[in-house]
Amino acid sequence: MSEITIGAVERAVRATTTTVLRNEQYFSDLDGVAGDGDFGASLSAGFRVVDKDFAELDKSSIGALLLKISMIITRNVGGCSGPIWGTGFMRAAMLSKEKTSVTLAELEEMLTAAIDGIQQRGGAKLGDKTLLDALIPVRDTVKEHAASGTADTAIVLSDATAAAEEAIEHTKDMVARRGRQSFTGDRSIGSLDPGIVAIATILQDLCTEFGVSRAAKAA
Amino acid sequence: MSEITIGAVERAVRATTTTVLRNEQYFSDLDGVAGDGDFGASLSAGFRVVDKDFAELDKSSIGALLLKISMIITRNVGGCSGPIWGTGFMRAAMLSKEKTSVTLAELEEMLTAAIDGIQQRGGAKLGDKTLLDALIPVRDTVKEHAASGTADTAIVLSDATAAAEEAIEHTKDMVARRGRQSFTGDRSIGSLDPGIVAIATILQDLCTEFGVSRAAKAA
Amino acid sequence: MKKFVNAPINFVSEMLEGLVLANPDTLKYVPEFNMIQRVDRPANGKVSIIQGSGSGHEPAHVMAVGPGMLDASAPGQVFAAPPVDACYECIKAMNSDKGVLALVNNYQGDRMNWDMAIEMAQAEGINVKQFIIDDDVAVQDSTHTVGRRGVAGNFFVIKACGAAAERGASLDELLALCEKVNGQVRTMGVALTSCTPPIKGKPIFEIGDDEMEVGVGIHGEPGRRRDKIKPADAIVDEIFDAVVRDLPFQSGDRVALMINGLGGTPISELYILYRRAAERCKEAGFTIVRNYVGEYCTSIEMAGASLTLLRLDGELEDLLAAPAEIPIRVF
Amino acid sequence: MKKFVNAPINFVSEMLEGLVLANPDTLKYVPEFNMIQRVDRPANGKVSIIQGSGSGHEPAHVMAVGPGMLDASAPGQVFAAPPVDACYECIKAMNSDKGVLALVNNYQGDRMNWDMAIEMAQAEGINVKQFIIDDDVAVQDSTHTVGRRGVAGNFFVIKACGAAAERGASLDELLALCEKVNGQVRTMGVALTSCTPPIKGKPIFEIGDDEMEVGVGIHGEPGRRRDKIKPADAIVDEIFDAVVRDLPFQSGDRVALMINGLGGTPISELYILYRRAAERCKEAGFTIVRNYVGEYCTSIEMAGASLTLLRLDGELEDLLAAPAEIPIRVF
Ligand SMILES: Nc1ncnc2c1ncn2[C@@H]1O[C@H](COP(=O)(O)OP(=O)(O)O)[C@@H](O)[C@H]1O
Ligand SMILES: Nc1ncnc2c1ncn2[C@@H]1O[C@H](COP(=O)(O)OP(=O)(O)O)[C@@H](O)[C@H]1O
Ligand SMILES: [Mg+2]
Ligand SMILES: [Mg+2]
Ligand SMILES: [Mg+2]
Ligand SMILES: [Mg+2]
Repeated sequence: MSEITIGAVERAVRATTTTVLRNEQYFSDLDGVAGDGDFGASLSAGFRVVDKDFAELDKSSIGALLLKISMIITRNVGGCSGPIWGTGFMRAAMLSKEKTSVTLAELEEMLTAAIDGIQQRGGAKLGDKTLLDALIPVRDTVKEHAASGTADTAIVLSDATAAAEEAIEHTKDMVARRGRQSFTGDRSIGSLDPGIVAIATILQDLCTEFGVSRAAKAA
Repeated sequence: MSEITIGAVERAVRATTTTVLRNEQYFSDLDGVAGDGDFGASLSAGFRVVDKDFAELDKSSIGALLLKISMIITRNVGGCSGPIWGTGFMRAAMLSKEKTSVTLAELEEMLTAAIDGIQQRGGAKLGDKTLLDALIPVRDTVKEHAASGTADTAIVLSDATAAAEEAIEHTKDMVARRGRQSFTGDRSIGSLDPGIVAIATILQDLCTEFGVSRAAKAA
Repeated sequence: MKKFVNAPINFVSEMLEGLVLANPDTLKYVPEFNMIQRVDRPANGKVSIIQGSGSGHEPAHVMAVGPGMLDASAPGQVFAAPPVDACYECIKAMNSDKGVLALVNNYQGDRMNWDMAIEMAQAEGINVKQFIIDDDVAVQDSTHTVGRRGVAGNFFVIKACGAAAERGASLDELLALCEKVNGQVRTMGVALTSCTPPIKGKPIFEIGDDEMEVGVGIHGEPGRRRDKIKPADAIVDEIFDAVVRDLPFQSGDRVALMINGLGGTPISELYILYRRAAERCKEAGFTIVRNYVGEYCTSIEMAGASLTLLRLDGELEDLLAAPAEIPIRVF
Repeated sequence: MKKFVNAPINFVSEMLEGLVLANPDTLKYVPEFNMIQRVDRPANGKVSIIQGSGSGHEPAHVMAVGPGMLDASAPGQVFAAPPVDACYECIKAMNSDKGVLALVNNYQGDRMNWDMAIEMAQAEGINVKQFIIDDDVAVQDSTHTVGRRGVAGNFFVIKACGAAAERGASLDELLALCEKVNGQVRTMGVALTSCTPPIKGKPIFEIGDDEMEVGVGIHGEPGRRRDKIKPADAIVDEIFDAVVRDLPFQSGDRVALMINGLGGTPISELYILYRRAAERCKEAGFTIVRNYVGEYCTSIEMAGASLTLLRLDGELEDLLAAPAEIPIRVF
């Protein structure tokens, strides 16, 4: 199956919610190293509502669900994360409005739309040490698999997760250029970007949720 | 000689000034244990002026000199120490107005006048853990020697010093009932009263100044 | 020591220099006696109101000199009462045909210096009287001390007397007014941290990271007890109860409620405390006629707060509502 | 954590509840959007002025709602910009026939949330514009950040716009005024201690007992450098020079001078800083037309201060002198 169904999106949203809430303190602590220590609290303020309201959310299409998530985030999340995550979910929703399943190619378009939206919103580029440094390689991985016609989404998820994980280490010694971290300038060198870690952690937990083995990569 | 001359009083005032200024930090630190840590600074604010202006002070009589000291203190010393020390010197001055020397009996009267003045001013009694707990035994010692007709003032000074020293240990485990220390209630138990220590330290240094041996007592 | 300070010994004089530089048209500084006075006082036909206590409680008391408040102030060193001569010169400088009222906070040092100064001034025929403020309910057993401390309630005595004096009250009328305000005002404070007088250079007391001092004095004097830090509401509940029980305040009372910051606590937290205190007033049946949230009487940079309740009547409500000005500009 | 707080997550909402309890006649609190507004706003015939930034800077910005100042404020969590919806609802609630002006401090989070909210409101036909405030000279190399931070100079933009709006200025006139004030105001701060957002529960940064952070941001962002604490006058000299050089201010300038406390520094020390700053102004040939000493824009309980200079002209002097009120009562 190279289609992602609304059912899978629902499971992914729930798993993401669990990941965000469980890591609230950890994400905030990461943000505390070079930023202002509120990333976990901010993101959780949104996903706590997602969690509470999940049963009532419109699940008539992938786009409808993602739009709701976007609205909950814009309503409840402040700081940089509200506009960034809200814009990302919103743009992905626009491309999946009436759909109850999407192809890998369509998923890649949704990710690209999200990335473009985030870039327009916050002006960050690849290498600015933001969550874009995880999202862009993830999108590129999906794109490759869509082009090569990979049939097993498990492989796609596994590779995407690896791409996000690599971003953590890859950006560690970069200077943050956006958000609160950017004011610390050189002092941000050596610290992990909490947004990148969050993307990687979410993907890792999605692997667990969908029973995707990552043994090969870990070796 | 059982007379104390104006020359001796001058030397005593200079020695006291040196003692106070040299122990500024120590006296403040002592006050910091159960009080507000300003005793050394307060007292020094007065004796620094005594030191600077000493050459010009009226030394026509013991009383004239002590009155000047009193005025310098009331002008420059705040907190409890200003009124306490200012009143003490003032009362002693009143009884030695025109005198260029005083007998031991007269010295005892001056001390008694100072003690009475301080008690009227601040309402403290013996046992309230204030400098009166040093001054009163010192006065009593002088009184005994005056009564028994001791000729050598060195012995008087040595015994008076011993009386003040005893007051330090004697009052250590009492509860302070006056000044800032009194608010700490039971927490003042075990701490030394800075006013008592100051009186004892001044007397010790007067012994040195006048070459009074204290070996006998120390043994 | 985490302070903006040059030579610690000059802390007070430099603060006062800054204060007059910021208020050149209205205040005068007399460095010989560390005195700050209104340029247009004394004025005959009005009792002069003065106060001089230790510094370190700003805006009390030296930043309370202004129309409808104090006419002059003679602050001492940080936490030290002003010397006798400073008090005496302040009285003399503010002498008016209607007399001078010295508002003295109940501390041994303040009292002794003002006693002597007032005796000296009276001996010269100056019509000066003093009133002793002692609103701190934390001090329970006062048989062995000079009694209760004067703390943030001090503001209300100044404000009421300042207004009444501007309206021409006599010295005796003002003394009666002091009696009334002081008789109906009660305060208790809590410290979360210690404070460091610049000359001492070290904190007045040690306190654990998770501890608070309930009933602290404004010089860091110990309070009723040391305890673990509790939630804000629980802290308010305790000091509110202590304050209410002491007078006691009663259902139906009209009150002024003050949450006073001790210097290091941000105003955000003071409003969190106010929230609970206002709830408690409502439950207790008190009507809050006026409220005050901010810094009125501090302990240098101590993190902490105090709660003050004043029982009002028509006269006091009127006096508290009268216009007044202090030299701290907001706009 | 040495704070008066109940559940840290409720820090901001409880502060706002306290604020309206203390100002029941003049302020309204809309908990859904954490909004504080004047009860008598919006009013047609007057541009509404609003601001919403992270909390923890009180009295900025939520305690600047009042006549001649802000009409409403939508504060976020401590140090976090308010969510898009809060900004949007605040715009909508304050919509008036003359339009709405959002004063936005230059931080990535504030800008993104306000950008989105303004797009949404404009799409609905609301006449809203924004102005970005960035007065912090500490940020020198801004090519890699979103630029300079908006700090205490913010007060002057609010005050000038607030006064002009009361006098009937149009939205475009106000934007020009913002441009002028922001173009002529410069600030730099120094921290002696860190600060602790209640939810984080730990200090934003570590700093040695004898260290200061020169050029600190109001969220504890690092400044130009870490140094040993210097005497107060030397600290003033450094930040004064940095501020003056940046515009640059010139001999003959008429200025407003602000010494702003960052939350944990007592007002006594602010006057010590003011003293030196006033001396430096005199030496530099600046005339201090208005001065401000106190807390205007804080970093929770950080010990520290900032110095702001604003170059004045007749128009600004007039606007700064206009009456204004904020919900923090002194009397
Ligand atoms: N301009 C931006 N574009 C994309 N992501 C950003 C941008 N600014 C910040 N981020 C991401 O947001 C994270 C911080 O989020 P958060 O702590 O909520 O924001 P704030 O900086 O306002 O406190 C960073 O780790 C980074 O990954
Ligand atoms: N009422 C009093 N009578 C006599 N001595 C007193 C009295 N109160 C305080 N003292 C003495 O003064 C000392 C403290 O002086 P100081 O620190 O200058 O005063 P303060 O308590 O105002 O800070 C005490 O150690 C005590 O010996
Ligand atoms: Mg953050
Ligand atoms: Mg003392
Ligand atoms: Mg003292
Ligand atoms: Mg933030």
